[in-house]
Amino acid sequence: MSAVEWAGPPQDAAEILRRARQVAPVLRAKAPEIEANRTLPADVVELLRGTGVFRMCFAREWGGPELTSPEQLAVVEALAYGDASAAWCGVIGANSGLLGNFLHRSVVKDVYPSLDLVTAGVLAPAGRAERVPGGFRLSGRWSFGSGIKHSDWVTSGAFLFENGEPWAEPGSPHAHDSRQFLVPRSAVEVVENWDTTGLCGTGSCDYTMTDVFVPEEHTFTFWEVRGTPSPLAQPDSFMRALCGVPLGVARAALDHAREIAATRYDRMAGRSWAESWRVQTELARLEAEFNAAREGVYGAMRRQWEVLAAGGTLDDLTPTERAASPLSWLHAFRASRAVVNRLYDLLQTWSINRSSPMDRWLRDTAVMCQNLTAQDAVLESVGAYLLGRPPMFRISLGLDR
Amino acid sequence: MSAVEWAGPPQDAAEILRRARQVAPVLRAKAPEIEANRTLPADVVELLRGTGVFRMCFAREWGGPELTSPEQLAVVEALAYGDASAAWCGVIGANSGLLGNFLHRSVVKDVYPSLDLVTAGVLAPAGRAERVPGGFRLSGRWSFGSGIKHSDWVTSGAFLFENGEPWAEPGSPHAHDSRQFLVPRSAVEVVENWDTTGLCGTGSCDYTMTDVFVPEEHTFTFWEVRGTPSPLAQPDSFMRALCGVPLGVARAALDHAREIAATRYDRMAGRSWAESWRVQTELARLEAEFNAAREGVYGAMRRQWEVLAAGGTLDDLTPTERAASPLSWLHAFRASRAVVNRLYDLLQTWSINRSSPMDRWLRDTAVMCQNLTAQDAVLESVGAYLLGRPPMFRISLGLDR
Amino acid sequence: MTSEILHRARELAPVLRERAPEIEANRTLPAEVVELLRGTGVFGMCFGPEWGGPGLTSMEQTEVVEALAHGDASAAWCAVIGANTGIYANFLDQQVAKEVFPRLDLVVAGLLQPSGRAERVPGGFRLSGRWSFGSGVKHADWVTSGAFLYDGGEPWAAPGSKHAHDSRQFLVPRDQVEVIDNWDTTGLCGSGSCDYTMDGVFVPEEHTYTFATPQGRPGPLAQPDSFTRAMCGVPLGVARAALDHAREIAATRYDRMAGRSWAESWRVQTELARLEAEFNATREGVYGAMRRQWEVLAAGGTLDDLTPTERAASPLSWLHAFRNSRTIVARTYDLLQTWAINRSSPMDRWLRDTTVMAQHLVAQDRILQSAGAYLLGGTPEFGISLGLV
Amino acid sequence: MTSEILHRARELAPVLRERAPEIEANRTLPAEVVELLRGTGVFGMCFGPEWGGPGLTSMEQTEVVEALAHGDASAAWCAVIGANTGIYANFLDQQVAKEVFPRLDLVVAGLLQPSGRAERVPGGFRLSGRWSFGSGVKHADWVTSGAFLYDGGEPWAAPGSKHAHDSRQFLVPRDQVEVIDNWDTTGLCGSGSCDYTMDGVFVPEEHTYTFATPQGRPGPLAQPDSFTRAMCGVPLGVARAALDHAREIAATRYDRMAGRSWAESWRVQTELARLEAEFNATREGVYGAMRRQWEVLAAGGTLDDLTPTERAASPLSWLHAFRNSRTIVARTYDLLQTWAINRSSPMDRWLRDTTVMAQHLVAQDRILQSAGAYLLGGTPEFGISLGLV
Repeated sequence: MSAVEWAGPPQDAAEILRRARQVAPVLRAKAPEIEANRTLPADVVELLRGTGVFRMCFAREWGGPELTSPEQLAVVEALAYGDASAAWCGVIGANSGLLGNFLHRSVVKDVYPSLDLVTAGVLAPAGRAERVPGGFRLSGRWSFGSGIKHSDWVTSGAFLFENGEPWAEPGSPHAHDSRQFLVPRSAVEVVENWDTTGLCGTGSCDYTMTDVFVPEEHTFTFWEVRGTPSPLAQPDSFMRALCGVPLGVARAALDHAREIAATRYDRMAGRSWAESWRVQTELARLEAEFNAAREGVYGAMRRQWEVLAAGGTLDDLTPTERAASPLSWLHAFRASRAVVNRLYDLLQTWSINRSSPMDRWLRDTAVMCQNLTAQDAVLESVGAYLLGRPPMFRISLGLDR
Repeated sequence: MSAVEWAGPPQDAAEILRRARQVAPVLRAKAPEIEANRTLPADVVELLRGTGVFRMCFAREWGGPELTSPEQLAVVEALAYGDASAAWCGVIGANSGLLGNFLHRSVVKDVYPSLDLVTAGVLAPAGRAERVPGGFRLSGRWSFGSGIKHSDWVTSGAFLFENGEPWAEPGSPHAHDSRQFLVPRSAVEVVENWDTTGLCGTGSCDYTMTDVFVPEEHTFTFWEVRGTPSPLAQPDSFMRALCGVPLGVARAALDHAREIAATRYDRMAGRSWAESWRVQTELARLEAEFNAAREGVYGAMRRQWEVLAAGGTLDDLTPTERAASPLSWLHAFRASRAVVNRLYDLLQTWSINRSSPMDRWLRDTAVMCQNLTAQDAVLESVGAYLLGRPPMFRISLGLDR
Repeated sequence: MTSEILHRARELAPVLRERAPEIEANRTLPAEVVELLRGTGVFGMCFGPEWGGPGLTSMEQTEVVEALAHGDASAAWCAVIGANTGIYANFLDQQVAKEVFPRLDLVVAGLLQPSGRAERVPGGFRLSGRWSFGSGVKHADWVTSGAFLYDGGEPWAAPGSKHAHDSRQFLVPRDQVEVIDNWDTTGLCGSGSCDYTMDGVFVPEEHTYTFATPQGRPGPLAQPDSFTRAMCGVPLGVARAALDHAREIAATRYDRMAGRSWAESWRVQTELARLEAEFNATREGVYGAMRRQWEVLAAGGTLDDLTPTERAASPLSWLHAFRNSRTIVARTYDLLQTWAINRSSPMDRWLRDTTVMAQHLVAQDRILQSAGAYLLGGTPEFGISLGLV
Repeated sequence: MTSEILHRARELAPVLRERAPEIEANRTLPAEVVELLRGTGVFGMCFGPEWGGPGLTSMEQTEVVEALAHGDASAAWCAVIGANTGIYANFLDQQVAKEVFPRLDLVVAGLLQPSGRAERVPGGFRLSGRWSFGSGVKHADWVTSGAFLYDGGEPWAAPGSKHAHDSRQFLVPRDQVEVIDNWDTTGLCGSGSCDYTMDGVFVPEEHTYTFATPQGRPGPLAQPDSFTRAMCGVPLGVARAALDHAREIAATRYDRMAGRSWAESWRVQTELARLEAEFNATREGVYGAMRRQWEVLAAGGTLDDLTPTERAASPLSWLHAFRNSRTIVARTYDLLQTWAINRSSPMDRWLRDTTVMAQHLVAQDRILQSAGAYLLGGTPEFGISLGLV
């Protein structure tokens, strides 16, 4: 079943998408095992690696296929159609290629000798980095490090200190600067505390570091592009494809429900489900809501890409257009979850057994909606931005630090 | 049609309720005229007066029927079943008897020589009262004075000033005290600015006063009970029955929809509406939501009344019980409006013509939901209270100033 | 007596909460938990004074169930099902009832909807079939099962019956059924709602009954809907527990990104208040309809003495309780964000419990259809939900 | 040419907004407003280059309609209906079409659903009946009406027809119909969607047509669903207008009770953002489905070349646009609280406009039923909504 064999790494978006679609049924079959393992089993990681998802963001200058954001999103949807946890780790692992745009050009080849390496980690600054000759000493505890167990590198946000004092670059808008720190996986200690019943397989454990030396050139920020400017060398680029996970799950659930519904007969009512107003209208309503949520993401993304690819910046978008992207991600998470919940109810007792994928999708989407990109903080921040007030959560709008 | 004749004023709750139910169809028939007039026509005011609604809150010591809050609510529901604007003015006008509990005992008989007089006005402090010998000089502009045109007395909140400076009683928790000021209707100038398409007939115009002298004994606050202590001599008592208006409208809409639905035939689908899953399930769902909203109000109210009637105070309720009342009012407004909206859709093009009451109910409930009791500020305040923080909008919780 | 069962249920709730992981893992109530429930008297709460029972009203029963569900949903679910014993007793021949229920704390489980086949034989029936969702069947003393009647292999109906094919309930000792171990959900796990089968089990005539014919003292608990009334105490109890939990957690959290405590956050304040409003309305909707119904029935009336609106109100309020409680739990889960996702948070369990519970027949759209059709003069699919038998 | 119509529509919008009270009060578009619309070229926008027309794509048409609706819903509604002239032209005999539409800015109104009765007579038909909701009929040049065919008083169907009783469209000059002045709503007032009647009007054979048989150049605008595509531009334009209005108002208000500006209020920030999210999704859902459909049709394909999911996506996206736009308007109204209730606020009108609009057939549950049945292999009540003729 897991014997999916490909001839070498994929060369382009079409091939990666094709492979993602091909592994989806394999992932679906392995879902119970993925859940039980509470982190991706090694063979599943290799399956993902084979699709090229981990390399999909690498720029052409590094020999990568440099998928556009819409292309990346389609790949993530395809994987999530198989298994949400696997897709989640897929899109997180794919950050390697995006980080390549922010790292010193001199170290990219050393850090990523292969384009298929996985970077995990928590970007929000949670640790403490003390400046020492040639770099920093990093300590701290970070929460929700999805995919960390199978990662090759770990990037972590941390605040900078010099001689024990908070430090900021002269001219920085912040009282206290932070940066990303890239360390080999072996440098971190994983805390075994990922114990959810949804998105179980992501292994989103906490991790700690104590006094790990990180050379200056392994540090970076999302505000300084060091690679070739491109639509992917933007502070928000790593958030764009994440919502492919809920979208892929919702599509899978819609297809599953349509298939089940077409075969059921309601003995009490004396008619097939296919002729039932309840089933017909609810299924159609959910198609409408799903389509809208999905097109909302692609529409905002296309418009953004169009401007960026023409050499523009996010500032060239109207405020409404700029707000549209983070709003569309949040909406995709929430609408997908609502679609799954309502399909679960549509199928009634045909959903409740563990043998039905509805049971897993329900738990997966409930947990994934607690991710920051789907929280009310995004609404608050985008609303503040639209009303001319300083948003709290700036990176989702790609606002300069 | 308007010839509803009764022998003298009603003596008890049952009789007032009976009369309210009896005038409801008359009010329904007069609804277009009430709307067009943008304030209650004089004969409608007399019709209401005849039911006893204006006297229903007067304590027995003043010869009033002293309806309990649940009884008052039932009367308001019954009136609103006929017309929302009329019911709105009914419950507002009924405040006379509640104010009787806070006025100096010495003036009650003078102010209300008849128990059927109407008090209107805006309680939230908006004006300015300068202390002068024997009383105050009052000036200001107040918004949304429902029923003011047909009122006998007007009560208005205003901040106190002494020699032009903000004034507070020694020991007051406020930096700046406010009070209610009762003036004869003739002392105020009504601004002709109520121009809505919903709740049109309430005539909720702004009004102004300039330097009106108000004697000290015509001023009062909701924190000082001067009548006999009772469940109605409480700061929140004037808010309790207002939600009878949306509840009465929603019940009317449910009954109307059931009646219409029972007679329609869907030619395109080839079945009667009574046999249509769409109509059956939606009607049932809305009954469930209506029942819950309505029982939520009565349940909280009964519990509150039980405690107060036993001589307790609002402080004897658990926080959850105390929060339940204002929450139930808000919920009644919002749920009733949602019920009306969804029934409008249920009846489709049978709703849209002005000849259908659905058209009016839609507009009435949309406007009434903008009343303070139905605003998010209530949720915020009650939530803060439940979480141990100071609520902004204290009176809805009957919290001591 | 009344308050004693409620008191004990409230005392037991925290114990049940503590044992919830164990109850889940066991996929049916552990024997010890069954005994704890038995100790509260819940299994006997529907037996009237003529049986020496406490004769709780439906409202009082629902309160007991809420209290237990505040602890654990699966335990409360099995409690309300086990408590139906005293209701079934009203439909059995009274002498037989005394024999089969020598004590008031025995548990009857089983699926009432007719799914099996009962062939008439001398003195009774031979019963065969497979029944689904037999909550609590593993720890039951008796099993009651709906089945269609056959005579000489042909569908049978009593002369004058309004059905083309009659069905009845069949009461058999627990050891006569074969339980299939197929309850494998992630919600309401501990209810052990397995399928069970029988093959040619002899059931004497006097161990059969129907809900159309009460044989005990007439009264509010001898009605065709009596046994469904208190079930909605389970979702209500869980929702109340979730709201209490959220209020407690919220009071202690600080939002570092926003720089304010949760207690000062508009998001938390308004959502918590909104959910209280919805919970209160939902719950009062149940008790309001139930009180009105009880008033009429206790005065000697029947369900036909209710107005159509009042009669529809009860099943609608139960459905509403299941659905809204579930929504409240889901929104509370979101309110607590990542504080809800770990298995150590009860929110995780409550989300799964209320989701599975909401698939029960009493919460399905067909209840809406039936009530709506009844109100409109159309054809209810499932008349029994309105006590139309 | 394309951008010229859109440009003019955008320029006209503020003028329409100003005239909205007058349009409402008139209960049909004032003649002057009709001429303003005519001046934008909107009535000719569906005529292809073969007619000397601009041949806007469905996406471009929808954008024009959105722009007009940003000004006034009733005007936009009449515009999109009047613009269908160029689509009807694709189903008429091409020579006849040139005669009846000598200019590209004539307006056709009427009700397409067969409601009347057409008796076959030599050379054509005698048409009688009453049609409902004839939006724009008062200012129309031609009226098209669906009617069932009769021959010698008997229902008639063409040999081999899949219907037991055939129907057709009948095009008659405006002066042959009698308009009944019964459009008396409080929303979409200016659309003048009155009933109209005809009694024995002779319609020559060549002025009859059906949407099953295009007679003009095949293409994306000669499809049975072509004329319904751009309608949802009306609710979308109104919702966008409401959101813009709310953002503008919110930026200036101060909440004295809370002591903070609306721009700093969590309530306003989150609700405005949530509504933007829902609006964007709804709108992109429409354009996404439409683009995919256009791509296939423009390449010479038919609706049958779409996957079932893709085919269902279009009518579902229209329904969704009507419903969500209305919800967005209602929630924006609540967001602005008492700032919305006065007649001087456009929110009052938009609330009424979108409520009435949402009762149109394209937004009714039967669209859901039909799409769902189609996807499940069941029986659609209203197949034409999926272009199933």
